[in-house]
Amino acid sequence: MTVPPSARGATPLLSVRNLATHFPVRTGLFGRPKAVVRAVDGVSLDVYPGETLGIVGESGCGKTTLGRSILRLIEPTAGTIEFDGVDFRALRGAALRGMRRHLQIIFQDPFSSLNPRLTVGTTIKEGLLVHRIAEGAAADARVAKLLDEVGMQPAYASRYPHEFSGGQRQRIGIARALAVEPKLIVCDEPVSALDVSVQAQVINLLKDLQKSRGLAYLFIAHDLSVVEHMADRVAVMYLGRVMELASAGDLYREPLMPYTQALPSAVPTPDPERKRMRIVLSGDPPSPANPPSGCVFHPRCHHPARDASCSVIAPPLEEKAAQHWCACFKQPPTVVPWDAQKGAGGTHPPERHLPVQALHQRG
Amino acid sequence: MADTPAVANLAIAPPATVVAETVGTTRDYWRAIWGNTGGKVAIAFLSLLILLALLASVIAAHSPSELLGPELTSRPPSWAYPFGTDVLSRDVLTRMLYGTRISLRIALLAATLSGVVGLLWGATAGYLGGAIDALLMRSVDMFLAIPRVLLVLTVVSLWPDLSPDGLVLVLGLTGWFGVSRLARAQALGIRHREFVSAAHALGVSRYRVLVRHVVPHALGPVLVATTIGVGHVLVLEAGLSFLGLGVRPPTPTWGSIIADGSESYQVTWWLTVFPGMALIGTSLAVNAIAHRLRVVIHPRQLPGR
Amino acid sequence: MTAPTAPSPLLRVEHLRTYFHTRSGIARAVDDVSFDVYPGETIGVVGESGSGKSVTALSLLRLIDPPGRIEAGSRIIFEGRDLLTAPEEDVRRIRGNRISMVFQEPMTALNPVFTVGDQVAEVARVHDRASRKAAWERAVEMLSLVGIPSPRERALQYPHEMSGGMRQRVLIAMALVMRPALLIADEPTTALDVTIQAQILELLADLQQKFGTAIVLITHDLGVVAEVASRALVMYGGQVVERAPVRELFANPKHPYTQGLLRAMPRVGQGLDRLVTIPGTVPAPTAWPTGCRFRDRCPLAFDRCATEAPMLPDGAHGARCHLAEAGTPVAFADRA
Amino acid sequence: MMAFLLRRILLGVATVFAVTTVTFVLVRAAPGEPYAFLLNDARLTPEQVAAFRARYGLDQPLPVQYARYIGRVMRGDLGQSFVERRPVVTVLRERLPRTLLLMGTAIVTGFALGVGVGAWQASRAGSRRERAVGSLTVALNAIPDFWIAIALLLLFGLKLHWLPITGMVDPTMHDFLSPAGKAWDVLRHLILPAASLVLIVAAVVARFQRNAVLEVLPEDFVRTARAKGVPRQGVVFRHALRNALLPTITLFGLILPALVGGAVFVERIYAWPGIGTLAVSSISNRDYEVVLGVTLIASTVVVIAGIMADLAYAAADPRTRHG
Repeated sequence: MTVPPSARGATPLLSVRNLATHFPVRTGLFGRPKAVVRAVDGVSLDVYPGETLGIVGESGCGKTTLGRSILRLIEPTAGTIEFDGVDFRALRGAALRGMRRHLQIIFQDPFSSLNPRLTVGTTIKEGLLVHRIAEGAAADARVAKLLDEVGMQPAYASRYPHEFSGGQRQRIGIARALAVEPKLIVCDEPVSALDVSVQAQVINLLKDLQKSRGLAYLFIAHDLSVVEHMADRVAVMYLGRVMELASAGDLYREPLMPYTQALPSAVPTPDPERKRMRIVLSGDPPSPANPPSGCVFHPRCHHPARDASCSVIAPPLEEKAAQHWCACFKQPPTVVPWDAQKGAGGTHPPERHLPVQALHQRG
Repeated sequence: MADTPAVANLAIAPPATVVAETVGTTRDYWRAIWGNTGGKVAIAFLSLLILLALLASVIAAHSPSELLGPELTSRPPSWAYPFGTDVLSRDVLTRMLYGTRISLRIALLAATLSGVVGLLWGATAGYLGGAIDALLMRSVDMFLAIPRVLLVLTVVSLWPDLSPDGLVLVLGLTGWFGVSRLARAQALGIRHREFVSAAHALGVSRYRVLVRHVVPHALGPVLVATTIGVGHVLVLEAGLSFLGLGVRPPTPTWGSIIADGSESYQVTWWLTVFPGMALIGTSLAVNAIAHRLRVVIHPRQLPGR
Repeated sequence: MTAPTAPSPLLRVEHLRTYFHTRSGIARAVDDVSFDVYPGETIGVVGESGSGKSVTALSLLRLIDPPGRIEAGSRIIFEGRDLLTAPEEDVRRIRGNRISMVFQEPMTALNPVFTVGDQVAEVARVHDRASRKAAWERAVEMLSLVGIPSPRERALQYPHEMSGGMRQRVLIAMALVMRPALLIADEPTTALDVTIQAQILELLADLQQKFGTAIVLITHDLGVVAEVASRALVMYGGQVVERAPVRELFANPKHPYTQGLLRAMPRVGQGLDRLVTIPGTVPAPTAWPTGCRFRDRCPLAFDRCATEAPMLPDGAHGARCHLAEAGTPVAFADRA
Repeated sequence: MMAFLLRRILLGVATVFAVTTVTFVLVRAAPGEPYAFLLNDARLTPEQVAAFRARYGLDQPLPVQYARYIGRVMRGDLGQSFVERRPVVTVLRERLPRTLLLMGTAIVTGFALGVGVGAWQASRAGSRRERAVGSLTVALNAIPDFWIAIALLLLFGLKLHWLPITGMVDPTMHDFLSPAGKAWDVLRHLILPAASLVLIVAAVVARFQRNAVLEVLPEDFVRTARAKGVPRQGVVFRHALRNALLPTITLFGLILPALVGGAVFVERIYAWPGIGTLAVSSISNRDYEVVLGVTLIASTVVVIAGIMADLAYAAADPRTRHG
């Protein structure tokens, strides 16, 4: 898959810079925050019109918080969000509510994402009424059309969510988001709660809608194969930071960040014939309340040049190849000079490390 | 008490399609009550009671404060006076009929008042959160620390000439603290549910989210608590009257009839037993209905019942 | 992983039926499931939600609660005796001792108010009547065996102080205290991240080598089966629809459902624009279709599928499909 | 933990302070002047009335009165009882231990009984005997506390003559008894009033505990315990009950205010010379200072019990123990 031309040089639809969302952990006297969980810690990314930017990472890496912070469902602590040329973080009250119709969200849990007390029709109609897009019979007609568009019978509008399966509920959630005709949809793990056979239906639906409506997606998932299938470009998150960002093809062909290299090798594939060379990461991801110093990944890293400097210098996200960004100064080229690394206790100079090429060979 | 909403655990149960999930519409609640023998009996009992109360002036053979004469003091139940007469020679059945009127009225109105105040207070606190939540709920904590009986007794002692409607106000305004905690817990519980986030993402205003999503969710548990509250107020009012501090005599209530016999339990047992039975029966019926209503909210809590 | 060479199976399940008698009808969650497990092998049971795979697992240890019931005519023969006719007390002695289980949710499967050491030690206390001290020593030893660093200190911790991966290791330690002949693992890695899943799968394989335990691995993930199992059962609608050696299953799936599942999974490097989908959803277990339960969703279904229920033939590789004997045509074509 | 405790105590102090304010507001908001019934006495000269008002600060503006009142309460001066002509604090000090004896007995016995019955019910849920016990607890919940007290009094006191029904001691014999005899005398008087309260507490606790255990039984960790071969008794009483006891601890804090209410009626019916009887008699006598003192002391007891319950919970639940 190649990066669509629009993604190069075009103006981004969404532009996020140095976004941070910190949660206080209240334990102190009088409820004063004692510690801070840095759920999202300085994330910058762009989403271009009509493209899909995938966000992958393990649980606790901050990908869900990132999605909600961008929509300001959780108020970010710092950073800027520019949407369609508007400073989204500066909006208040009615202006903010008016802008919201352009950025929608689809959730992971098909059970908690629909109000069990409202009929499907009422749920889908809410956005239409709030933004005065349609009222009365026109609104009902819109609902019928939306249901049809997501592959459900228009007659289902009068039913309640509990009468539907997980996959169908997910379609209803998509229809609710589409109702206000957004330009961007944050898809927060939209298929991870679904069975494989249903998952494929929803993925295809999302792709079809993107084509017919020119939607941009911020597609958050933990499943690498789903993200690779959906996304044009992929950002890999670890402990609240973006560690690598590249086109899906580049990322899977030539992952540069040691963490990204380990991820696909850990995914079991339905192919017993494949010879595997697996990088099993030891230990658990650290807590975002107490992240390691320097490179947050260094305690689990398998890069041969890993040394003491990794626990001192925080690696910048730098462009290693065209449109391929990675946060690892042991992977050349790097802007962190060797002298600086040595000064921080470095003993191994950067060297190119690509252990995964072997992984993709069939035996 | 401490009603934490249970999340249906379907780990061993068959798939969700089999376990009927109730929406919590009026029909669901009605079906829960009426679709069960206990519920039917309770509804029938309460309906009969309300009917008798409404028709008290038609059915009763005497007037509630009519003295039947010295020879008819403290008579045990007989055909002429099925519930006997009291120490002042008044017909107990008549007094009970009129007492039903006043006891039920106070209980229903006061419990409803508590339900409404508690729902609004708690749902607002839970949904808005932050400093407002802290302020609203700390004040509730404070009131909860004063035993309700003492609070009511204090107020009643300070306003000695309280009308029945005044009593409704006192009982209602001292009964909503628990309800507000319940409503707040519900509001907190759904504040972070994804459909509320979806509504925010759609640009729905906070007020509209509160009214359309939060309050309806708190309604079920509040309804149950209010129903239980009817029983509590009924018993509390009877207790006040028993102490001679409730509705002023000679207006009869179930509690005051018991109080009339409190100097001679052993002899005038009917003055204790009949109003007591009426109290217990009503209280049981109300609790049975509350119990059935709970089934709608926590379908899992009552296996096999 | 050893091939099933031993002549007599460790576990033989025959015509297992587990029904849930609910108000809205009888849910036939498991309906006529038969399979064998040989000593030391790993058998994978794959299926989507509602396929009956987890109920099968619980039935093996008779852990089905009302309204669920294992129906008459079912047989579960373990080491020569039928667990379904044995007294409850005897089955209890087998649980956690000869057959043990590891569950899906490491977050909730441990009791929050006891230390993990206490919970592992309980197994030895229950089955070996070990002294408090001896049981504790064994617990520490087991925790170290499953790769928990500084086990003596970790044994004193409560579950909430551990990560998901560590808790799953504790559950595995608990399951292996008595060196069971059979381990039933119900989605042991579903709740874990991929990097942790890889650790746990590797651990299970290591321990199997060490103890020679047979494993029934229940999962929804065909990838996991491909990596660890030697034989596989595919379940759909409460029935086994295909049984095959793993290599056979992936190289030459016979049942249209298996074919559909394999093609519906997105794979890294596949480069398809659209995924192949299986239309529709799993029907409710109270209302399976007549005949073949997959026929509503099957592109190859024909008249006979509605009237006559297909049977699962004997033999190493078989599918419950009328077309299977002749070799099923490809049911779900790639539409790349 | 220390921070939590400190915060909880501060909150408790604030609560008691607020209760003091509420009682002050209630008294001033009531119709007529405070102590009007005393001052309206025709025998009093205007000078005497003025002297009285000056003595009690009633001639001062409200904020001053409030400040003085708070200051007084903080020094532990709750005023004078007009009826007993003694400081309210002295009266309360004399009566509080008696009420605490009654309520303490009721709480300890009631919780022990309730937890036991509830756990047993959960382990036998649905059986005929369990349902019978369940109906009994439901019925007990519906019976007014004062009516239970009357019923026990009628049955065991007046009908069967097994136990004494008034007071805390035998008025004629008590002073001549040996220490053991004295204790026995108090115990005999304690049984019926305490039993009335025990029944109420036990019924509430049993219903709560039953549901709490039943709620825990479908949890995954209970299934784990079964799967590792723990016998049924061990599953219910070790694994499930241990978890289900945690919410019961919070019930302790919640049930206490209701129990104080029950104690008012029970003490009154059995003429138990505690705080409850005092409350009722001082209300009838319009002895406001005593009424306010009782409310204040009862609230303080409730607040302290709430703090104790929270601490017990924090200590019992490993998830809150560290932090």
